Amino acid sequence: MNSAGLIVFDALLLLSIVGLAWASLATTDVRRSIILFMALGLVLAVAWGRLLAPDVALAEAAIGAGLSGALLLAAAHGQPSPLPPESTNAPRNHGAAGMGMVLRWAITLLCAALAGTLVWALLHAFSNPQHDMLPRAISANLAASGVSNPVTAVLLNFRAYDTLLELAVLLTAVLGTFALGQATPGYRPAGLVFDGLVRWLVPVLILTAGYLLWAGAHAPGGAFQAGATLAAAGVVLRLAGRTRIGLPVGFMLRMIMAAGVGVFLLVGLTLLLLGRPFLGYPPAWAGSLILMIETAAMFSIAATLLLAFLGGQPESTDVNAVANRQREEDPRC
Amino acid sequence: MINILSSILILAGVFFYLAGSIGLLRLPDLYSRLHALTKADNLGLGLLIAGVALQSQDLLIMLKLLLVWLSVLAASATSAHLIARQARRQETGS
Amino acid sequence: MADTPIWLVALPLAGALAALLLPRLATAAAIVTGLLTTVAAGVLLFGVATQGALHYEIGGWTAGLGIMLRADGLSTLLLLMTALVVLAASIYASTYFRKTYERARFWPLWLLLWTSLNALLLSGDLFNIYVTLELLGLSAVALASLGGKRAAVEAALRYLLVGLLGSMLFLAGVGLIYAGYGTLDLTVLARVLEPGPVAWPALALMSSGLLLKTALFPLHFWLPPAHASAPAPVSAVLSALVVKAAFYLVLRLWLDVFANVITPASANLLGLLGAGAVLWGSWQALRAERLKLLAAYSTVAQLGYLFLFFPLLLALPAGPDRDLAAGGLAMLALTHGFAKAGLFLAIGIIQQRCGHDTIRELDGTAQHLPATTFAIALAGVALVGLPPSGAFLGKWQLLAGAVDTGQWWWLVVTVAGSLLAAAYIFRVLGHAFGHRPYPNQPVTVAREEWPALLLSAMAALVLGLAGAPVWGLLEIST
Amino acid sequence: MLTTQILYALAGCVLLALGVRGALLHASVLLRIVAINIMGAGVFLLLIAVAYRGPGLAADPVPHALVLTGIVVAVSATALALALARRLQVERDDG
Repeated sequence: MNSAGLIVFDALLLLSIVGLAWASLATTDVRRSIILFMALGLVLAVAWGRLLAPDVALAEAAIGAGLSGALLLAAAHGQPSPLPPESTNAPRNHGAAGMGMVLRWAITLLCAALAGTLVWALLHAFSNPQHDMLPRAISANLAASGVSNPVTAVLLNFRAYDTLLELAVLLTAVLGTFALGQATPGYRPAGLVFDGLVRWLVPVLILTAGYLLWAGAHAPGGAFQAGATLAAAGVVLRLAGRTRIGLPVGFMLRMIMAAGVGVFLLVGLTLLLLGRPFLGYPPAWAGSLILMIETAAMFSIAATLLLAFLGGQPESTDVNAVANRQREEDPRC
Repeated sequence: MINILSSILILAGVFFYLAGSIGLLRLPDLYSRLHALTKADNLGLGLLIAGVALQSQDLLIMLKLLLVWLSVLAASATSAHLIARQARRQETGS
Repeated sequence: MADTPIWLVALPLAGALAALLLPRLATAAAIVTGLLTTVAAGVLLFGVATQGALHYEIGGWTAGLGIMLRADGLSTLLLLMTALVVLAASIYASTYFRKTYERARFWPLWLLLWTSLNALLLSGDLFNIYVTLELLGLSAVALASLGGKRAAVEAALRYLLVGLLGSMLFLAGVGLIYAGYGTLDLTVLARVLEPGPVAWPALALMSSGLLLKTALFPLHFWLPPAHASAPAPVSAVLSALVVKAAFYLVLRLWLDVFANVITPASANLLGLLGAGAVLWGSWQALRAERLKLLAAYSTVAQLGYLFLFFPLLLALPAGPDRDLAAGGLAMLALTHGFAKAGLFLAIGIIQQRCGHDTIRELDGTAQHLPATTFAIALAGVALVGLPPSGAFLGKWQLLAGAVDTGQWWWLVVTVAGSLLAAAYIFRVLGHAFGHRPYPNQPVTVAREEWPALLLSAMAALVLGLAGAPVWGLLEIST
Repeated sequence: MLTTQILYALAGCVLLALGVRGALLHASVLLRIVAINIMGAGVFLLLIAVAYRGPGLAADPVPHALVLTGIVVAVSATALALALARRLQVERDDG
């Protein structure tokens, strides 16, 4: 494409990004806002592709647009549609409404100032020659990292510690949702047409997840994209009204949830005990160790995201679940 | 020659997209909108993909593009069906 | 020895997984983990005291390419305080949560919270700090919601949304720094940052995110409901450690990484907000009807004192006076950590034994729960800043700094805040020692009451006497 | 200076500011969560724009990795927030 065409493309893309964000935030109808947000995610995925970030594009399409949207829509499921406009139309006396208007304008001005300052700072940052010390250090050490996709090298080798903590964040979030209640009941069974799609789509998704995991070493892809795709397969099954969506219960479920962080930590500590730095893979082993960690991470991520979609602990014979409804005994004074 | 052919295909695809979008905005009720959208989009995408495939001249890429088209066909057909059925249910109040 | 920093993160994380996989053994796993982590914190302190600041390159990659952990005097002291407070609260929590399913939920999140605190205090990389902040925020919110009542869930949700807003602002600042300087490593940044249109907005963004998280007046609105409706051991850690972790980052950024970027005006602004926090927080604590709410507002006020140090530290020339003031700041933070944790644990005991924590109905508590009341009194000594508590030393340095730099108005704020603190503490004690005859027998349950007593005693007695070693350690910086 | 980089970074700033505004002004919890996600998208856009080095040149992989981490963290936080919101709804319906 020539540069004039590219500029038109950029302009359209940017306009739709800002326009969708604006529209998603301007409405008070929750469902409308969520769907516009999902559309924003898809357009953003195109933008990531445009900015030569294919790994991010895959993750955004699978997680940002897909799963976040699915989570939000599932949460909006219980709400009446369309939501009655809140607070803005609520009856109020004039003084409070005046205060509200002042506050709204103050916040709007503040946000405009925030954007202005950021733009100003960025223009200064971009006017200097770009720093390429770090990218150069990465390509110099890429051979020793065990993978040839630099993004995977950063995620699972150079900055593997970030990724370990990130998996812990994911685990924390799902443990938090467990503490808040039971999984939502399933959806009604799918009709013939949808069921037909599910039968064909789920195996394709699982296959795609496997491919993404393996490809991550040398091409865009990796555990997160693969895990999200696998979770998407579960979400589709769930939407089609299946009760069994590939998740075990009880101990096995907890094993899968813990696997990502667990394998990561185990590898790190084993290396530490062998006299190497924490997560300092020997170059000869790095590729296999990274694949091992990524495989465990993929299953954890898939299970975690799926559990988040269910909105709590799936029904089981666990002590936790049975006792869940019991309230605390009264104080003893 | 190939360039001209693929340009014609892509332009035709764009035309169908345009028609579909106009239909989505202008048609009166949900069913006819769905009709405009899915038919036009599927055909539009098909033509677009055919045009792009001609440009690539690599069998593997052509196959991938075909797969994209088939997946979109399946997904949009199913979702159109689901939307229509849900609308129907709400109408009949069951 | 050199590996100790990473063990401080790995141990609680491993403990969290063990508690998750073996719910029936979760309490035992947590206590064992707690002891091991505390030993590791002690070893780290010893190492830093004898060999100076420690650096640990994760994965063996040099800083910048990889992530570096760093432990200096201040972070080590905070790590040890974290370990002691969490360990004491863990022992208390092992009796607080009585049901298996409660424990199965609580312990993994609790240990994840500890992991995040240690990781945050050790982190030497801006983006890694963002990840630890999110881990801290999410685990804290999940724990705060364990109360399960509507008020707790509502407060936890607001806490989460505010926290997310804060961490996104922080991340925007991180992005700006990366755009301008091409690195995320704190040590490198401290060398290359210069005042200008990139560093100022970046610092402003990161600081406003952190100030939201550390609940500096007037951004404190989310704190009292969240801290007051969480289970007692969680409240203790939220008030004593979690808000302080965000404060530690502000301190790190302002005095260390961005030291040559900040301006006196911005430091004065922080001081002003701190003064607002001291006065408003203390006033609200005085008016609070429930003990837990009182303790939560007192946290708002006590954090305010810490911010009063910023204008002083900026005005003092580098040298012994400045070091003394910085030590006073650390001492105040440490004392508040121990005292507030002790106070919340003691309140938890009262709440469980009496079924309420309404201040007006505390009459007779001193007869009913003598040891717990003593713990509250000790914590009160530290919160007011009476000698020999560590807070006395801290406030003394605050006053000395205010006099030295001629900023007498901070002196007024400090004195007024301390008087208000005395008032709200004596209000509680006055009710507790009330003369209404109390029919029940006095109760002492060692396992419940020791943690609160030890923490309060640490704040009121030990820290004040351990001033010299603390100041010595603080001089070790990276 | 690369025009592309600047344009996308500007869009990122706009998204960030819009998100902050939405997060502060919306009354509905779900809309606030959407707003915070849009804010995050703005920050990610900024980071990816910083990484861009021009057509045909390999982009800086570090911001890409950071954004991948950020996306997962954001979806975790969203999940927890939604679970809290749902529980709150249940408590409201009960009470």
